[in-house]
Amino acid sequence: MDTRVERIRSEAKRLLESGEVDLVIGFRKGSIPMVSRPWFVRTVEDTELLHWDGFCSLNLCNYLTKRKEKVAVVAKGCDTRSLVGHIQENQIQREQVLVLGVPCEGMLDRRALQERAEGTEILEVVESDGRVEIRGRGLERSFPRQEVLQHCCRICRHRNPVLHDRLLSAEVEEHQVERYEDVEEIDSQSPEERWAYFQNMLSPCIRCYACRNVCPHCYCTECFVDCSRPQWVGKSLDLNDVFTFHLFRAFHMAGRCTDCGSCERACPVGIPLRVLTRKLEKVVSERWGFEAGTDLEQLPPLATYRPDDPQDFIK
Amino acid sequence: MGTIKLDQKKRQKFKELVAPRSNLQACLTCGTCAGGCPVAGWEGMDPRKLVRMLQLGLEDEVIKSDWIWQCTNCERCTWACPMGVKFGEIITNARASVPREETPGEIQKTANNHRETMNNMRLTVEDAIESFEWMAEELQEEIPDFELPIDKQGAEFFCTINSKQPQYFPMDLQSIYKIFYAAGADWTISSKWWEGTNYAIFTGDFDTWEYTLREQAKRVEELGCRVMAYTE
Amino acid sequence: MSARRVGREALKGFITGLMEDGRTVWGPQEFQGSVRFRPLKKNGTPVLDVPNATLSPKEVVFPPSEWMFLFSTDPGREDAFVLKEVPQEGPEQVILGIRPCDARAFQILDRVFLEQGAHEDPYYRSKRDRTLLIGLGCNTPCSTCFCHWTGGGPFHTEGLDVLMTDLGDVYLLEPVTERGRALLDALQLDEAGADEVERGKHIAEEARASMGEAKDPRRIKEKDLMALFGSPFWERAHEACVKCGVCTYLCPTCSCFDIQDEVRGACGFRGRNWDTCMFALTTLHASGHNPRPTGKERFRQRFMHKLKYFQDDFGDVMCVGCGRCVQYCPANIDIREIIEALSA
Amino acid sequence: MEKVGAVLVAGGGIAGVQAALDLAESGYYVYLVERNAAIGGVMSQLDKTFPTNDCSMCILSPKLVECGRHLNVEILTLSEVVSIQGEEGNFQVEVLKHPRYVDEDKCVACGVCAEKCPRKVDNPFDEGLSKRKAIYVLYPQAVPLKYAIDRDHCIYFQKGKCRACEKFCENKAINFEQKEERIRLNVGSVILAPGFEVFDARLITYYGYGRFANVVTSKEFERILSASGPYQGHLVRPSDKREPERIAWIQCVGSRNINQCDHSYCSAVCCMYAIKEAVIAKEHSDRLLDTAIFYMDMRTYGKEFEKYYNRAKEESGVRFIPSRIHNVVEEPDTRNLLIRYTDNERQVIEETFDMVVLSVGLQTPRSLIEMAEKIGVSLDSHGFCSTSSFEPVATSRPGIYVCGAFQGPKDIPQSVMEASAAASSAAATLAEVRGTLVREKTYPDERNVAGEPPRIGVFVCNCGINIGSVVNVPEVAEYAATLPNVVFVDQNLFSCSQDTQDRMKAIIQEKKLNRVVVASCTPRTHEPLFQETCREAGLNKYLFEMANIRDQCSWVHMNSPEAATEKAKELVRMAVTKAALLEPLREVELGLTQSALVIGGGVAGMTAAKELSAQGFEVVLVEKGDQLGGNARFMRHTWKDEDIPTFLNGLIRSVEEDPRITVYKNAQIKAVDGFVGNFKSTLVVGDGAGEEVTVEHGAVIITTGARESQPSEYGYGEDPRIVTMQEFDRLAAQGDARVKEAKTIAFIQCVGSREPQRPYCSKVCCTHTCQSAVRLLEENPDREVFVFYRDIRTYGRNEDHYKVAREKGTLFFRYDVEEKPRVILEGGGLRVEGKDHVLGIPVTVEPDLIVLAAAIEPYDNRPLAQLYKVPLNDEGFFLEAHMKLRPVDFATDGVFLAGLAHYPKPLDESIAQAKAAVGRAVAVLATQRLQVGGTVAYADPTKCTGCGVCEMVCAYKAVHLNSETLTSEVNEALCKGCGTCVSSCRSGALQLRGFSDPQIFSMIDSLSS
Amino acid sequence: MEQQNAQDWEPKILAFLCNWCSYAGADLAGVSRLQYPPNIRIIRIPCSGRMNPAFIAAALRNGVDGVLVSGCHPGDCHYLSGNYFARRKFTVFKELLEFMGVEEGRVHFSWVSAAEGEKFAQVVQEVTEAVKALGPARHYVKEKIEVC
Repeated sequence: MDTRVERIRSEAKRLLESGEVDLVIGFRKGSIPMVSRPWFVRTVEDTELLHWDGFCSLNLCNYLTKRKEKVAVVAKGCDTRSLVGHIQENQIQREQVLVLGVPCEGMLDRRALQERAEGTEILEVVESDGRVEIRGRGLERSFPRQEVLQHCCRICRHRNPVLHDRLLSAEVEEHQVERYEDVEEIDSQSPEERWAYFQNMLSPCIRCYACRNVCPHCYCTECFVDCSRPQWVGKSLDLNDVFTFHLFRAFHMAGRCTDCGSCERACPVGIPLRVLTRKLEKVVSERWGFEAGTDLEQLPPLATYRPDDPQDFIK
Repeated sequence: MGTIKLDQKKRQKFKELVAPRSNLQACLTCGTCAGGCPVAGWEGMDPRKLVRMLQLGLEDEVIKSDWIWQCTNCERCTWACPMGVKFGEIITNARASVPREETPGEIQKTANNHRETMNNMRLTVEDAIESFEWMAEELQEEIPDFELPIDKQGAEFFCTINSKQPQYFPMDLQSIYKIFYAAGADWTISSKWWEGTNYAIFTGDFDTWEYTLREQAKRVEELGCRVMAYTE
Repeated sequence: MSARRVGREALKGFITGLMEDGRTVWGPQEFQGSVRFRPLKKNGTPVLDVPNATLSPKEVVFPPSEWMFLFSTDPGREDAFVLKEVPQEGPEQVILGIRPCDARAFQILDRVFLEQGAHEDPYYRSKRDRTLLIGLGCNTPCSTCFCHWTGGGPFHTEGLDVLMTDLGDVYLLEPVTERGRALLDALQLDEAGADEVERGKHIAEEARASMGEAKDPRRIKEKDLMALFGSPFWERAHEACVKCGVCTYLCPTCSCFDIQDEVRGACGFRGRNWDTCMFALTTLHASGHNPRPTGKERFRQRFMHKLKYFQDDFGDVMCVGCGRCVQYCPANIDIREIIEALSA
Repeated sequence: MEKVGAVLVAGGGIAGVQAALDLAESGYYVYLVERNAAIGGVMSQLDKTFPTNDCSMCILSPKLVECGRHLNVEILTLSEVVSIQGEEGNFQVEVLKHPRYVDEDKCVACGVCAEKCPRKVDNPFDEGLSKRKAIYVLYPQAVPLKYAIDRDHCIYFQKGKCRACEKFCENKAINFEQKEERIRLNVGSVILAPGFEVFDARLITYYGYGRFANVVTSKEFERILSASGPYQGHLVRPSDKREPERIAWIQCVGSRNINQCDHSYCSAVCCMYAIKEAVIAKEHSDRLLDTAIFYMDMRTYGKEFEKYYNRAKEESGVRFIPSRIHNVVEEPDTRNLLIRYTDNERQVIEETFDMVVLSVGLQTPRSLIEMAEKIGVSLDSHGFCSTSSFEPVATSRPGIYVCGAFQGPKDIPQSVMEASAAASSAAATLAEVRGTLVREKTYPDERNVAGEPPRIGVFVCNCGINIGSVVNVPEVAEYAATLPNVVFVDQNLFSCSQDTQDRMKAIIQEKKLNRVVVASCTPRTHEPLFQETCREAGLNKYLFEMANIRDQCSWVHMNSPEAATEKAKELVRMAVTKAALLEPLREVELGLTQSALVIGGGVAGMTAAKELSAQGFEVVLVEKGDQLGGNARFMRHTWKDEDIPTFLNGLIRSVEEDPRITVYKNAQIKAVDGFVGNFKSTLVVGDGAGEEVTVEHGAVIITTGARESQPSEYGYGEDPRIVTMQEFDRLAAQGDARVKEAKTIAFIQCVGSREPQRPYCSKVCCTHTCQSAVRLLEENPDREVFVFYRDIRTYGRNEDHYKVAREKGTLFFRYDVEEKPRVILEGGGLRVEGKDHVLGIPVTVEPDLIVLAAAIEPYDNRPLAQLYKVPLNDEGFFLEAHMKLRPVDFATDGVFLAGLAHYPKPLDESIAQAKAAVGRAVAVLATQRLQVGGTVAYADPTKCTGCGVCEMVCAYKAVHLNSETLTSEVNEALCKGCGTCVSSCRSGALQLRGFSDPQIFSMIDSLSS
Repeated sequence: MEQQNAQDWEPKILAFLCNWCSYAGADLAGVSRLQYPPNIRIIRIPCSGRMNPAFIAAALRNGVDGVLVSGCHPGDCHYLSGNYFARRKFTVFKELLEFMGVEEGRVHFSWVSAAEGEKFAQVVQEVTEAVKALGPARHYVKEKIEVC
């Protein structure tokens, strides 16, 4: 068994036995292949089901807010960045959460694997030594892990937890990968092309709001699209309204999004939404040297300023 | 100059000598003087530095330097100095501190001439008067009723002459005559102590300066003139 | 019964035939990153090889958003703010390649929108009446499929007008309803051979057999409502759910909608958009009170509605076992486990 | 004699305006007497202000408007004080009011008169660089915004005919018959804030000012830079309007000069304004502008000044050349200017500039010197009003106070500080008659319009012909009538005239209007007037909206009347749409605790406590140590050579004996609750656990001081003969042999100041050193005193100390921070090795005593800053609300500061600042009730997610996260209504009353429909 | 009406001006009788900090051809720092809007002080010209439907 799984279980057990925490949030194996289920452990027995694999991509920060009890959470790099955001935005107290950091080698992309199965349903995935093997009826193929990572993981620069109380395995190497190739590609196009690109990209949207709801940082009681006074975004599938929703969803994520990929994974119709949030990630980084969720002391970029901020666009 | 050790006694000397009258201590080291000095920059001359050296007690170095002789006594520095430091005073005092035999060039000799012959060029009274009158005669061709008043008792203006004029540039005398004539002034040229320049000022030879001036003043009084006119 | 056949290569012609008389033919198509039922273009082919479309063709008869009324906001007009119905006419349409589970879902929707006596929904009615369903049986049901739990099966014909079976080189077309038969007759297709019909049966049986044992959610009907409602089970069951609502938006049986007015310039619209019980806003009262204040209540509502209330009201579960919610749930909430738990 | 609850403020510059506002706010009626046709003073002429680069007019104008509107400030323009009779508490002041020849009640500043006036004259506001008409407003934002006739240039007055202005004035406001008036005012106190004039640069003949077109004064340069100046902010030189490429500033023109003028003092502001002008000029210039400042000592001694200087050097690339300039030569062909100077290394350098700016000094005008004599106020040798360090705003005549540059050359914040201090002093003498002469307006009860459908009345104004001649007003009115909810439309000739106001009032009542829209001019000047009318008609004033169809239509689209009319219609439609959504806003009155807390028992704290007590308020004074007195306990003499111990003992005694002052020593603040008017602070008194005391107070003044830092260089701590300045003072006072017997003394300046770790000037050391040198040499003329310095910063009249120190033989050696002097301890002796900055050669001194000018550093102010929610600057000093105009306020209402906790400063400035803090605090305390609300933000707890971004962006700490509910709450008493929190709130939980999202969206929507 | 003559077409521009600087700058332009194109409509807001980018979106969607937002120069904010926060929001919003295909030149930002009447007029001139050059708003305009 993966030593990480053992560490998670033993650490969880210890924490619960000692009464240090009331609850450990981690993952257990899912009921179907290629998805792990968030697992809420309150008893020592339940720790046995704790699990870790390449499908633990869900951002567990979603479960931390508005809790009373003391919680331990199993967290990857991106999860801890969200946690930093949550602490800054008062959604959780630092003292309340014990972070079991798991350096992450990247999570696997279900869609990419499915594509590689060429129509055969994948019934089992085996990970070992940097390779991933998929199995199904009459199917047995294996790939280097790197090839089938989620896009957000492929370009991740913070695989190691930025914040933790325990580190459950050795830190992995961080890479200064190029994060914005697709953004730059779009940037280089003409306004007409860009407009067409996004109209096309957003046209399948069914306004299910899964992208919003699954995002750990979208926690408004009333989202701007749901606001009826004033109702300035229509709620229908009118593409202009759809566009506006996505424009402002992304805007509200400026300087907050940690690119955990939840939104894109949750989108049932497969819209590559992260290009918007990463565009803004690029802006806040280039303009103000800001990187979301990496520093508890640093105020969110729209909640602070420097008198000499760049302002070349202002007459 | 090496390191200056700020020795109290050494500085004391200049404090007493020059400082009280020259406002030297008020110097702001601001550089106004240097910016306006026409010889600043020539062989390192810098009135600001000169003053500073004196402040620091480097009197001997100042006295030995060429700077004090490069000064033209034009007083542009004094004029603009915000603290009213009197550079002329300082320079002249410095020059006075130089042994006479060490003064540069001919100036001390000229001052001595003045003292000894009543003019810088050692002209005799006769030679001088001859020159004056010659030019007057020349002028009469142009202005027939011009008359040269020599030693005129009671004239209002006592006209001085630079000895270079009778000696080398006699035509300049005519210019002087014309001005007095045109002004209709009551004037005179004295046969003695008419010298209009005084090199003793430049050499710091206070003694000669005083002597020559007093003699000239005496002559003015003898003639009963009221105004001395310097034509330099 | 007169089963027909269409050779794989003749599918295009078959579809062209369906389009005659101005019929719109909806079929599963790649649409950006998903498979959706879209009107087929002339000479377009549907994607029939994928297990099931991302969204069920529910959107054909119950679109995510539709306008119901128009009104003018120009105070100068006499009819200012008077609602006017948006005309509901439209062409005849065929949904080609709908899976049996999704077709059964139409029948569930019918109960909500049509079988409510005086409260019949004219918008749904109009579209439903002019829509024929040509279903495609499922040769290899997925591991997430559980249609057989809910009274369906991979080749169930309930709700279909025509059942289509992929025999490899040939599609077998068997009429289910009179309308279906009339359609096939009109298209003058070749009769299928008896062996082909036989092969179809065999495929259907194999498919059913591959699906394993069914667990019957109908046992839940027998349970005491209040006991279920108050069960401590919900407390833990909902914990992993992030209330994203994907399950309901993808569900072929979910029918919640929200009515909104919108104004553009001097023109106002009243329309409806899909809604979901998973959102707090759905039940938020104007007073600020929310009868389902937390995720737990909303989570419970979804399953109680599908598995208990609907059964109590209509005798059937509001689930056709299509497995979309299981497949797409980011937190792996598996309705099958809920069914098992509630029926235990 | 009976005291009078009114004060006369002479001078309408920033100091006078501040004093007037403070007094009016704290219960006194104010006559503000101004010589010019409008208030504003020199500050209104400036472009930007250092060190924040604030637009001068932008920050000044709101104060002027406030002054102009204040019910208890009466502005007398074109007026001057002639005589003052009587005594403290009851003066009779005679004011000479020159005729304006324009009826102020009738003039609506439409500007037609000036347009028609045929006579052009040099515009003094632009320092003569532009022209204006003989009928004029001083500047476009003038208060009062009324025209005036310049009699000396008016053709009618000079030649007996013309009267063009009169013919064209629709309002019949021109009155050639006006005569000079002599007005007698009865006031309890007088504040002199007459300001300064700049030195006449013509007197320094060698710089060529007045002869060379491209030699300008710094004040002219301000106008050249100003966007509203003669060249519209386009940086060009006067001779050929060409953009300069090289500009030189010459410092100390008319300052620090006893030869060409009699100004031995330093004008205190020129270094900073020259740097600012150079920086701004560079910003203005498209090309790489070369700027060079020729100076003697860069005197950037104020708060944030040194950093500004460093940025100018390092980031902007301004050149600083330490050389005073002898003369300027104009090149006749190019009119460029040649400057020759020496620098120590390269000797004589010649540079040509396109422009030369003379940094002219400040002086008291002749007329003021005469006035001072007449009213019996004594002046110092420099012509500035003489004051004591202990009473820095009191003149020699009791009851008459002074502030601003008349007291001595100074910058704006110092002037503002003194203004508040003077106001406080005046208020203190008149405490018992506070509130006796102020006016208060009463209004009818507000009509409840809740539930009524909007009934909007629209009034469209012609503004004489200002609007009507371009915009088709009848058409706009007709159109307005078709808009939803509009039930009444009217057209006015002048909406703002008194008769129209009366009519509007009647119509509002008669037609039962519940919303009013006026389409006329700008709300910035006229909204309060119309709101007032609404109130008088029983309507909540927030049910009013304006459409600006003059400034935004008729005046700017004169040549397209149709487009202007269309636009006017749309602006009216937008206003009407918003009006329908307007809601009556409530302004709530809160009671307040009329007492204050002063934290810190140094001179500033004690002064504040005494002053508060004198004004009649209870005070709690908290001192963390076991005795009062602070740093003053170690000081001997003020800079005016007054004896500090005597003063200090008196002050301590009077504080301790004052029945209104409660002193807690060994006490610290532990917890703070509440907000302006209603603070509750918990003190811990005594050591260890201590006793807890809760104090309720309406305002708090922080005067926690600062301390001398411990040097870490120059052998400090290694030899008892190396001491800090404060130690030196103590040793000298004790008669210690180390001082008494020292023959040779060396001072080293900037020890720990102006260094990366403390990038500020400690301000007081240079003067203290010079003064000490003088004393040492006076005690024993045989002594030798040496000073190693970076810039001697004896600003203002302190320059005299520097001068005397030099005259007495002190030798000053300038050093670079890269090449500091070294202190060497060898064989029991001390040696300082340095370099002579003029000769460039090493010097050594063997002193008996070395005095280090150790930096002043703040205490750890963070806990207090957190408790009162006030900010600190990078160095740990408290950061005031605005470095220019609110030097003693914090952005957080009700919290004030003074003394060294703000920045290093000498005793007199601390005292002035303490008094100023009291002046500002009393403006709060004296009101008795706080009006809060109106245009403020509010938070909807059901939508709030508690993310706290609102709290992070609020500059006023008006929003805070309730730690219980985890939702935001807006404190209406603190909110200023900017709406930054509102637009930062993602969840829409925050809204701004009067500018809510629905209201703004409705305007946007209405534009397109 | 789609194919309007480019010469006849006049853009509609909406400006949001802060009360203390830019609105005052506009007033000064008025007082100084500086002439600028009449295409602009002004909404007064207390501070550029109040500016919600949603207002810009709403304006564009409503068919406004160009938007100008103007506030106090850095350091001049009447509310101390509202314009600094606004600047950050604008930076992000402008980048995003243009990234998503709204043409550069539809939305403008400026700092105009109370003393800069001339600058205000010039900014309006520039913005009007820039928007004119782009032609009528196309991308982000919400389709208008004529009622029945």
